[in-house]
Amino acid sequence: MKKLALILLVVVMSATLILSGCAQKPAQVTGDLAKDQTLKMDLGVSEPETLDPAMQQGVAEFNVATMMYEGLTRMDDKNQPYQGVAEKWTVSADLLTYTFNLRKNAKWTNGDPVTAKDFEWSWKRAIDPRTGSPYAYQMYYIKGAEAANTLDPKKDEAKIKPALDAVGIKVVDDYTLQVTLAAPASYWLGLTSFPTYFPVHRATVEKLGSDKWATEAANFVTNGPFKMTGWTHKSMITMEKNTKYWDAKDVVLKKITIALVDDSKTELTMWESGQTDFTEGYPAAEIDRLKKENKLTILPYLGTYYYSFNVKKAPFDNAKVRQAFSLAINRGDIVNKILKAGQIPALAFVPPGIPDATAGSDFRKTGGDFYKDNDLAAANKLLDDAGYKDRSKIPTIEILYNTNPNHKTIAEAIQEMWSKGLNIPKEKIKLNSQEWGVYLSSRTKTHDFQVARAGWIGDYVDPMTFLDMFMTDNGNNDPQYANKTYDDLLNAAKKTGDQKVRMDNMHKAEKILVDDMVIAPIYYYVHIVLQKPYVKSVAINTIGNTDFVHAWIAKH
Amino acid sequence: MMTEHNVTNFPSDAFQYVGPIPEAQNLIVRAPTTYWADAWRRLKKNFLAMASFYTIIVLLLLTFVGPFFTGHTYYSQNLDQTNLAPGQQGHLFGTDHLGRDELTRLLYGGRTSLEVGIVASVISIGVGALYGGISGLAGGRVDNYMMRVVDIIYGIPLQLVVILLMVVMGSSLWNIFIALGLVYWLGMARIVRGQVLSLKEQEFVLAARMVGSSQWRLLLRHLIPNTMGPIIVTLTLGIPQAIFTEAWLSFIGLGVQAPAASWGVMASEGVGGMTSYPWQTLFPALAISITMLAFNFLGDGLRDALDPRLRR
Amino acid sequence: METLLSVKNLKTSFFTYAGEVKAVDGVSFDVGLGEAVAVVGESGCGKSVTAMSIQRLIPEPGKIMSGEVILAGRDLLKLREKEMQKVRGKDISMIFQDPMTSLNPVLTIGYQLMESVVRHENVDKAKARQRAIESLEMVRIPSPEKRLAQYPHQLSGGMRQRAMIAMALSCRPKLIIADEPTTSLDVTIQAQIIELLKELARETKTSIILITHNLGVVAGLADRVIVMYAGKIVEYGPVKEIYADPRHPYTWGLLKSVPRLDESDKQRLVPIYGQPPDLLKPPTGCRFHPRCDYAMKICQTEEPPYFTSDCCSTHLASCWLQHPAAPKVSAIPKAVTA
Amino acid sequence: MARYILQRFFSALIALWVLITITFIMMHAVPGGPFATEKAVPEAILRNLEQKYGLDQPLPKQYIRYLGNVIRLDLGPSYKFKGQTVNDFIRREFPVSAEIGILSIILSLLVGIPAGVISAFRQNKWQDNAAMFVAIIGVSVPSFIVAPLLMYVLALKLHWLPAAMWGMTWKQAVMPVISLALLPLATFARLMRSSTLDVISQDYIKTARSKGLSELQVVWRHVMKNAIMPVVTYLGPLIAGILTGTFVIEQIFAIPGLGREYVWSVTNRDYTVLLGLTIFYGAFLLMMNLLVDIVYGFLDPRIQLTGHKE
Amino acid sequence: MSVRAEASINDLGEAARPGAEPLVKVESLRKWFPVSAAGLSLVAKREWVQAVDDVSFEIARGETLGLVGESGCGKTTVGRTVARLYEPTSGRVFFDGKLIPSAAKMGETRRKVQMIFQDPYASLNPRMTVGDIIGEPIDIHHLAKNKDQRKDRIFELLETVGLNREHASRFPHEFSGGQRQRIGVARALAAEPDFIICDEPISALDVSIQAQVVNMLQDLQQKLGLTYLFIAHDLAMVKHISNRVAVMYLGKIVELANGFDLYAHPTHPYTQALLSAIPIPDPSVEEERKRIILEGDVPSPINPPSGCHFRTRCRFAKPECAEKEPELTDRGGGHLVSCWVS
Repeated sequence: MKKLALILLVVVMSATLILSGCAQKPAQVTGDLAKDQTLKMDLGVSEPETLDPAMQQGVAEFNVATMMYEGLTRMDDKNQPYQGVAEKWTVSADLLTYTFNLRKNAKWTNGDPVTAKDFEWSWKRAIDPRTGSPYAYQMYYIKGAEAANTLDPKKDEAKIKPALDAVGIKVVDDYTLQVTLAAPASYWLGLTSFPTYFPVHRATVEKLGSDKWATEAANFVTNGPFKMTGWTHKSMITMEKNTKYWDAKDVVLKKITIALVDDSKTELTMWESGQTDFTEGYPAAEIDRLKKENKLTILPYLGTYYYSFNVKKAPFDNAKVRQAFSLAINRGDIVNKILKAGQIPALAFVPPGIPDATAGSDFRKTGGDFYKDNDLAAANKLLDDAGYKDRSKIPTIEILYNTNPNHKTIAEAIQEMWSKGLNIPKEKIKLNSQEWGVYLSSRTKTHDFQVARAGWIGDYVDPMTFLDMFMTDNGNNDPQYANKTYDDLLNAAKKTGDQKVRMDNMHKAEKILVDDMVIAPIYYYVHIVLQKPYVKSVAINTIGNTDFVHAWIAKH
Repeated sequence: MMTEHNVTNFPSDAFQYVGPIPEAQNLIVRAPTTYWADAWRRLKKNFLAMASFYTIIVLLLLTFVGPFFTGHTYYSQNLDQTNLAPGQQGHLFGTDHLGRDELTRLLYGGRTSLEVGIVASVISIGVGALYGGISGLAGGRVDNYMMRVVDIIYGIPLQLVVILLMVVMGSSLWNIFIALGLVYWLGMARIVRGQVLSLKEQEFVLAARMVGSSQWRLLLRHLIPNTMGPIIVTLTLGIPQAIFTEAWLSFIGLGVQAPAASWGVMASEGVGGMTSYPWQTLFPALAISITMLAFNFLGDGLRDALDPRLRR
Repeated sequence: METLLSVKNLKTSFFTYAGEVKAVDGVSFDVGLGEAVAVVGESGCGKSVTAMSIQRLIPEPGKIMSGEVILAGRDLLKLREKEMQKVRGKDISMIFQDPMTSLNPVLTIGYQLMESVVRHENVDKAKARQRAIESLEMVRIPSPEKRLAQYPHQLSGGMRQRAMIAMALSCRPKLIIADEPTTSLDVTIQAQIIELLKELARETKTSIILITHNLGVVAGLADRVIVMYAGKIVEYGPVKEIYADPRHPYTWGLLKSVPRLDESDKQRLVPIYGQPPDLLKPPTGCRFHPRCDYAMKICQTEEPPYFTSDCCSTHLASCWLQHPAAPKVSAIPKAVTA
Repeated sequence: MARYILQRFFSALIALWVLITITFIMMHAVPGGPFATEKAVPEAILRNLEQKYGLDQPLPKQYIRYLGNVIRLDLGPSYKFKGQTVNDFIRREFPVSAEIGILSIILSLLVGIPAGVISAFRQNKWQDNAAMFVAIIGVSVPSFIVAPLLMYVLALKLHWLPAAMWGMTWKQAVMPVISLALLPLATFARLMRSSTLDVISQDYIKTARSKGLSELQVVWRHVMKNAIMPVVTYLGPLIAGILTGTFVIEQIFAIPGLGREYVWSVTNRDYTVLLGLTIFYGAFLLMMNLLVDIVYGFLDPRIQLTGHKE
Repeated sequence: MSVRAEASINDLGEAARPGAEPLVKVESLRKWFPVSAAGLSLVAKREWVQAVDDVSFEIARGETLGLVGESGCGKTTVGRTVARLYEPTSGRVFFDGKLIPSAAKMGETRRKVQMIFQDPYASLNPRMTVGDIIGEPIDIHHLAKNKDQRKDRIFELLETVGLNREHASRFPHEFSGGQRQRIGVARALAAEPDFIICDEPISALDVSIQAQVVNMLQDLQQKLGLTYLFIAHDLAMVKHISNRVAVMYLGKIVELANGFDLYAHPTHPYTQALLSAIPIPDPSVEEERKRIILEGDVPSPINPPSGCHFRTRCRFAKPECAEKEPELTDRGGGHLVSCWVS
């Protein structure tokens, strides 16, 4: 998933935190330090697509940017934002206006101070449609941003400047920034810790050109805890501690070397042979052994792996058939006997780890499970009821998945489960693996599939990020599901700020979704990293973003 | 120098005239051998080639008949018996990550791999030999343009062609055949053309033209049969190449559709867990290597055997 | 005449899949100092194998089975390979049939000429070059310096064969074996080469073994003629004797089956019927008997010895017709009657 | 000679043009575009991106504009790696692929040619069988098995060599070069064997032997230069193929070369990169073939580059 | 005119008489082959091998015309162009009074003109049985009504050329050179031709076999009334088998005459040199003969010498020989010569 994952955003819900502007204490050094404070890691891609924060959209790029830059806030491993460049902030009573006070000791690597103007310019650059930021829609929370970004850069060129001027970003003075949102979005603050909201050095960008400035190590002027000292393209990036960083005293690592390797076997071999200390790459087949050898670090991950049924294609236009097929999946076996890395069988759609309305509660726990795993009796009955008592009458079913050994394994297992469990002739269930690009086109554009594998990692910590996908007009509604009650429930939830009403509506919506079995949830993801025991205090949140700012190497 | 013979004791009719013996003149002492019998005889002397020949026969037998005798099917899973080591629980070669019998899958996968090799080669004969033959026979401008086409296709990297084709057409065994066939005929076309160019000036071709043979008759009856040697050698060497390419395609994920297996699929699946379950890589890798060795040795042997220069 | 080379009872066989082919089966002859001996016969009669056996260059699967090849007192067949290499090119050199294929196409004429001089005479490059130029002059190649830098394909057929001869002469060998030296050449070029060989033989006093199937070429060049058939010598004698008074029906056939340019009327050719035998299983008795117009009963079983004639002891023929008891056959070729 | 090269150059240009056109069409026929993502992106943003790279224009227009750029030797920007151009990639990655390639070609020539010659001179003897056995193993074991195997043994188990990466120490070159050399090595050995067999049956070898040359002299002076021809012919496409990178090896050893780039560009629909590399490869191949023909002319004086018969 | 020459005209028989329609008539035949670089020739300049350049002759029904010359003189090209294996560059060929427009439009003539080839090893398809080789023209021209008739015809032809019917099922490589040449003859005869072009049919054979084939060809001519164009480089053999002999040099006929006449009175300096170069198997004759040794080699047919092609090697060459090409003119009694000096 890592390579495919694109958008990972966290929005923090707790209003109290926002208002107080308080933060978690960064992790402290709790043991003897190793002499050599160099962290050797690999990135899992052959090359970051870009290190211009405004242009980024992948996790690997985010992780590198998080070393080099710092936004108004940083995010800890519990998904809570804490002070970055902003020393403190206040929110207006209508929850629309945020005022940030920037710290005066924040510097760029060339010594220039980091000011509110830097943020204003950088954010508007991301919003400007001519920049072509693929992630600009994360700016849409700010008043006027969506209107400016959706202008046609060719036809409406003249309208762009006025539209940008109208965006709700205001520089009060060099160290005070005021932001006005389009609607109350209590979780917006967390976004300021992410790359799209990072400041970039205006003089550098303008000197070297908006497209070209972020391609060589020597060109970067950044404000984060580390600065890039070398970038051998497609091979290696080296970072060194930025001594001009305002909190340099709390940065323990002297150096980070990032190998640009994207082959999971190679990543594992490099890690096991000591060429790296930290990796997220490993072939699935080695999981069993790595777990036995205690080499895995398994972390929670906000995501669900599921199969989409195309409700417009037979036989899945029949809800009973969808239910039957979903119930016939033995999720326990997939998780325990195939994946074996602590994933959780999904008996609902929204994964655990999202707080419900009441403090300390969990949306999943409150909602509970909706069906029994591997319920073959019910499944067969449903299929009989659906008119397929004679199983040979079932149209041929094709499972679409993208070329990848893990997806293939699961598809093969499910094929066997359906065939055996539902007593369907083997040749009636086919597998169709497509190359990534073709698969995306089949699944999301042409909808040319019957069952397709899919996975969703939350954009932010709220059930909505999972549930609004299947609203009638949503661009992610691959099954082409259309249910007015479902839409109404979610629209109501979106409009209100009352958490209790929101959560209630979303629980109802989830039940509709699962009852209709538009999708067959399979398991909830976990995040697995391989880190040597002496690598400490790496902050990894539940959406997979990793921050090395306070990491340190213990004596070993 | 010779001494004079003693000539006293001859029978009286010793010097009786008998004249020449016509039968002795047309006596053919050596057993009549056809081109193929002769080649076969020379092939038989090549130990490696013969060993390879029998290996291929055994492989064919095993892959096409073997799966019926292992007591398992290539697809039946047992999730409680995954990744068993060879010999455990009655699985001679162990099981894979879904608890399927490795031996059965290996034999079944061999069928795929061999089919790929053979079908790709047959396509390459059908298209390549004919194309090359026509090009060579036509000669001149037609030949020039036809070969330019081959050059251009040759210039497109094999990887690109195959990947793009597979991406467009999706993965299936049938599409592998087409993809390989589209690419593999090139070499064959060049070889056949070269042969035809040199053959068509040979007198037996002129003779066929003298007696009024049509162009098709020339091509199919005179030219192509006489390039059979190089064609067969190219073919034998093309089979391992095709198996290789199929394995490579499987390795990058564009092979046969699951749960069908091929050696390439199995090797690429196994190679991920090489440290944990080395046998899952070892067996398919061995199978690929043995097959390729066998075809290569046989091809080399055939080249030697069919080489008219080496006829004695 | 002093004997330079003496071949005694030479037997060379090829071991094919079908069995042993006795390509040369007990051949004996001498070559005198400065003498030109022609070996005549059809293809497959063993004449080239005899030549290659003298040089000990029989390719696989051939093998010299027995005999002696005595060159100036040394039996070449008993030498070690290293010593034999010193004989080749130095004492005996060869001229092959097709100068196109027997010159290395990718090396210059100069390189190929100097090679054997450097190998055998321990001279420096300048000296070897000088020798190469001399050799080219001997074979009347114009502007030899220029030729040294040229490649074989840049020369014409006749020039190539001259270069080949120059190469053979470059170490001033005692014996030159010319294996069909003119067969692949046009008649006008053939004439040039034959004249050249004649002159060289006179000037350098080199002994020559000339292998050919063309009785015409032999007539002008050789001192003595050996006629071979099916791996054996069937007739052997001074050139004039052979043409004036051939004794073996095979020789008769060779002479009668070819039209003569100077024939005055259209006589029908007299062919030799049938094919030469497969040496895998040669006929018993006289090997020629199945094709012989004069075959007698004895010919089928008994191998004929070499008979000398009354006039001259140097003319031998292996034919029962020469036996006193045999009927007198008057199949005198027209060459004599005309 | 100049005329010949000019002529070859012209026909190469035509070939390249056809190559560009075919690749262009095939590429755009493939579903999925460079900006496709699993999560839906707002329409406006997609449009902004497409406008930025000119992908909103009709295909024929894009095609003409692309051809224009190619003529100016500008292979265009990468759609995926922002701010980097295909020219940058070639400039950076070709030397890397070329270095491994040249090293492995040298290795394979040094081993393959003597093996082939020895094989031929000992035809059907044990030396022949042994050399050919080794050679054929080279073509029989796929590199995607050899490479991980080498890595497993030499890096993970024995710790002799670093597992992957490139350019920091010579040790990193060992495994990729060996894995890459196996196939050409085997091919050279087999080509050399058959061409040597061919040459030693030629008349001029008889001539050389009759001059009294030792077997070694015969091989060195008379056999080699003639027998090397098929190797030279094969060398053209081989050099082009190997020097422009091989995907599997570069992928496994994380080598920043063109081969890895190439396959990456296909899966990511990075059109310009894919096209640019195809053109580069095609042009390189044509150039190598021309070079081979010229070298041929030097090796074999019979070949006239002007195409005339004498 | 010598007595011998008179006698030989009688040899020609009825059809050869002046005024009778010749079976084959060749007028100003030219065959040039392009020499050009491979590839799409945008810049290449074309050059031509002038293999046959302005050749004319006639062959009467039942006659044998011999064509001699050294390798590369174009004699084989003449044969193949007359047979329409090559399309002529220019010039006309008449067969039995009819103009042959092109190879595609030969019709019956394709069958009536046959060829015997030089190399007995290369001229038979090694993958076909002897029966199929001989049967091919029968199949193509539908000369047999059914399988039995076809088989009988094949047996008959085999016996005609002195082979056994058992040989029909064998493959060419089982035969010796002479036997193969017989198979080649049988194949030509299977088409029931009138005219056979013998392209060096004996030069690859051993001397003892040559006579067998030559005698057979002569017998067949007698029996079937065939007409031959006999191409060879062996002047003695050509003279032996032919009624008239044409001598070619560098794409042109330099002399054409009755065989005995040509030997007795060679007129062209090239013919004289050619005759003197041929060895005679008689040491006493050889000792006395004086050879005319031609210096140098045949020039390239790409750029043949101007004027008379032979002048560069001619003993008698005069300046005017370089200026204008000599024409083939009748020097009396049908003895045609193309030379300025003689």
